[in-house]
Amino acid sequence: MYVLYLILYGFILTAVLGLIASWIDRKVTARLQYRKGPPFLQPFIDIIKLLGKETLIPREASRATFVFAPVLGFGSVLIVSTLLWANNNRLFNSFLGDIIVVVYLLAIPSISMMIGGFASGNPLARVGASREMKLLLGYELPFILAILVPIIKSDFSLSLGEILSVQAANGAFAGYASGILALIVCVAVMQAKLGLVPFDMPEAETEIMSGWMIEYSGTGLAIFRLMKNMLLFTLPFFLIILFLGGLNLSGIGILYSVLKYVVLLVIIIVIRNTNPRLRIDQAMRFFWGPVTGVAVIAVILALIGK
Amino acid sequence: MTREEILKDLKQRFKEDIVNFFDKSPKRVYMEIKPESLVKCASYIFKELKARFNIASGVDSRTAIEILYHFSLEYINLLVSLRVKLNRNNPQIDSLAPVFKGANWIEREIHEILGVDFKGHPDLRRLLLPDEWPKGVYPLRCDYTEWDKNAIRDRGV
Amino acid sequence: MAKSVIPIGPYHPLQEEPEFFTLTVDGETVVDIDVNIGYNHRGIEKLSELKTFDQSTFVIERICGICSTSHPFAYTRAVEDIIPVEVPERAKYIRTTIAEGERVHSHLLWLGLAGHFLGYNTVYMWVWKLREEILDVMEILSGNRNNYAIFKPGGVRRDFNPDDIPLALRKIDSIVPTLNKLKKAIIDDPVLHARLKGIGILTREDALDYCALGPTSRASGVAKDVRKDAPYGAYDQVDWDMIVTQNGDVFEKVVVRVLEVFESIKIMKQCLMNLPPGEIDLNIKNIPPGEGIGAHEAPRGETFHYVRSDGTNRPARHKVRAPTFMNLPTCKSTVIGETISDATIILASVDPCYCCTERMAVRTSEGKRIYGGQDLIRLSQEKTQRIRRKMGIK
Amino acid sequence: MSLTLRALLKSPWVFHLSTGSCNNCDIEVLDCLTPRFDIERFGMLLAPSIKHADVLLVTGSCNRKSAIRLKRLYEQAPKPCVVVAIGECSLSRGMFIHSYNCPLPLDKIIPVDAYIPGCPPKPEAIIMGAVKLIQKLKGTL
Repeated sequence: MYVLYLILYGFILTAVLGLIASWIDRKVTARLQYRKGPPFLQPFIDIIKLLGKETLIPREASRATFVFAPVLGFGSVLIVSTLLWANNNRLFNSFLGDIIVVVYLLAIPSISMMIGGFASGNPLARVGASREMKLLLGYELPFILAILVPIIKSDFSLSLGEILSVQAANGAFAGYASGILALIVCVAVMQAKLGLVPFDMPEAETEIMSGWMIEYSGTGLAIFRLMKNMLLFTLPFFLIILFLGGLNLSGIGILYSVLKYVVLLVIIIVIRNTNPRLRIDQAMRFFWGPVTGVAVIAVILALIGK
Repeated sequence: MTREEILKDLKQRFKEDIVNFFDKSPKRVYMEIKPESLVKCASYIFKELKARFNIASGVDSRTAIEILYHFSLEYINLLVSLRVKLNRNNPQIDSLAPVFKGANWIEREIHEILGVDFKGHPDLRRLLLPDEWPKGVYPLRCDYTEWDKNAIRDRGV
Repeated sequence: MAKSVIPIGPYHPLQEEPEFFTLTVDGETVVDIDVNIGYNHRGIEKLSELKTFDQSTFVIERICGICSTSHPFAYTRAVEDIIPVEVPERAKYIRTTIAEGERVHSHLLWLGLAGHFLGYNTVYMWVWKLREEILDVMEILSGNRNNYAIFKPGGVRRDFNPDDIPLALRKIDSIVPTLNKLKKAIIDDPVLHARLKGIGILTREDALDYCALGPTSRASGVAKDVRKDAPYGAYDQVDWDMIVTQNGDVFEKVVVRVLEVFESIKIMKQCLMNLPPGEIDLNIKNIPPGEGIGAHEAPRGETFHYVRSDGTNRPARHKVRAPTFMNLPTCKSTVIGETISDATIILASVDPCYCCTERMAVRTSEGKRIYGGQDLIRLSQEKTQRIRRKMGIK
Repeated sequence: MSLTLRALLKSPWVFHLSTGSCNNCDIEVLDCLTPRFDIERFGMLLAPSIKHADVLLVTGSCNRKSAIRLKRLYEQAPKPCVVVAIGECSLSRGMFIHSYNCPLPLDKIIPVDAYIPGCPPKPEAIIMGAVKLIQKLKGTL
């Protein structure tokens, strides 16, 4: 049963939705730039093509780690998405502290990128990986602070199921001032976690030639891309569960769910297309300064019940 | 200062160094000087007359290797070219790179394509030619012939 | 923290051309830089000696695709300086129009690429969309998108078709509103301010010491422009301003280039509207022995050509000095002390054009290999065969 | 035709290599990405690293210094990988054939699958060349 869930929801549904989201991203970007954009199935074709290509492992790379890194990241995203779907669909009673598990698992894709970058033995990949590490240090603090808000709101419950049922009873947390502030913080963090402009310095293609990804080819690259595309669905999904009351997959509710997701996606795309890339020190300052400040305010507001 | 004053000043100041003075047109002046007084003349023109160093061009004229240092004086719209003639067998001259940084790269270039030795240049490495290019073959000398037997040149001019 | 060496290039998406920078970095801060060029060296100075004076124009045009009028302009002026002659008025106006059109498209090209370097792809796409319009104007006027092939010693090769001029003027006018919008969008963008202000400062003293040229030096307060200092073509007969700013950081260089686009459009429009009638070519037959120097303010700075003739129909020596040759060494004073992320945009801010610079170091930084070249080729061929079989291609 | 080959033809990622060109072809290649021509509608993307590329677009006259690099990069590209020569220079070295620094034409250094002539070829011509290459690989040309 759980295995079926893992494959059906955790992998296939998430991957398909993620790939469609990445197509929407590319298409909307193209339209913003007065271009026509890629055909609908393009992200699927890209993945299939990459799976069929030769995988080169650089001689200086540490072989096992280099191969293992994409699998690690992919696996963690798979588990996260399964957990989220399971909670969203009330498949089983969620265990206490699954929100902590999700937060930790969401850090693993970044760590897998670092491992992959450092393992490939390329100086540019090393720079990319070290930037990823700095970025991770930057955004983790405001992210956790922002996630405290729904926890506080749902009476210090550490389970996703509890958070969802509180929201089902009292309305989504985004309706409160604290919820809105925390959501804004989370959107900024999401941009960084997804590695999109203005926080794409780990893979800045014009500076360090796609950074940590530089040495990956063929299957490794395909898994990394699939992982990123799945994250493009999983991260907004996590935010929807925390702040917007989850996805309702029955009847007319499905339209409302799609709307929630598309709004978040469009915010991501618009931010990405109207900003230049920041420097890593500017990004760190941004996350530790204003973003953490807003997150702290959100937590205080949540504590006094706003 | 006007054009006449500057030219008179130059003639006066470098009386011993000038071999030949050619006032070609209102905008162009060619001054042939002795190789050993190059640094003196060039620093005077660059620093005191506030000229801009355009470039140096090296020419292999079969009898000698000439290097022309072009300076432009924008405020009177005049281009002064200092010409030095070097011995073809052992071309050597003092480097201008310590005087102003603009001369650094061009001296490296002349060094590799004409084989002129710039004494006192801080960093006389190869600039343009590939690493496997043989020593002592200078492509812009007029007696240059192809050293690479593998090169394919299969089309007429 | 240990210092490490970051290679940029030679094949790097930073620029469309190959170049190789070795950045020595301490963490993210650049402590030393070495430039290794020569990947574009084609020996044009030697080639030019093999061609006749007329044929050389075409070789010179292919020194660089972006500067494909600057080099012929300077070269033809050098040849005319040998004789010496003045070209007819109409030819001067035609030359000026083409040269300014090239400046517009070159600056827009750089602006787009600068957006691309900053990860701001929207700017890149928008600017290049605008650039297509200018290329259309050039195609209307000269018949070609890039290599206009319109210069020859003593005049120009083709005349403008009088019917095309109103069309070209209309097209130029239609660009201006979009350009204005773009100017506002770029100059007022707060994130661009944060990224570009105060980085890569080239002081006035350094600009003079390195003999920097063009927008690179004009952004540092050096008011030098060949078009004003030693007027040629129609530049003394049209009304335009030299753009000079004082700070010398990357942002000022962007500003100088954006504002120069407007000046160039002004010059183009005046030239097209006041095109004098008359001859376009002097039909120069013989070039006497002598030396000539020609200079032209290319989009990146002064292009300088020295031509020597020995009385035959071929140049005895042809020296080409492109602006990047003088501008690129300034990176020593601008890049050191900045971070790697800024290094790319600073290196790009001189608008480097290696094709020009190298007219005419393979370091094994990518690791030592155990196979010889032949072995590698064999291995790679075998692998290709295997995969081809797997994929069902014969 | 297998699935992977079909996918490859639908999503060729290009890597652009300049081996001593006059920059014009390179600009026209970049121009193909921009709004008027937009090759992304055929699924083509400009790959940031050679390891991600399926098509090498080579421009320029292969001078001595970059020819070595070119060869090494070709070895690094994951196969299957096709090579397209763009512009007169990379076809036959054009007017640089007598230059002392351009000893060999491109197809004597690495195998070339398609040639796009022109100085520079217009973006339309480059797109046409890519389409013909795909047809050739499909076997319909």
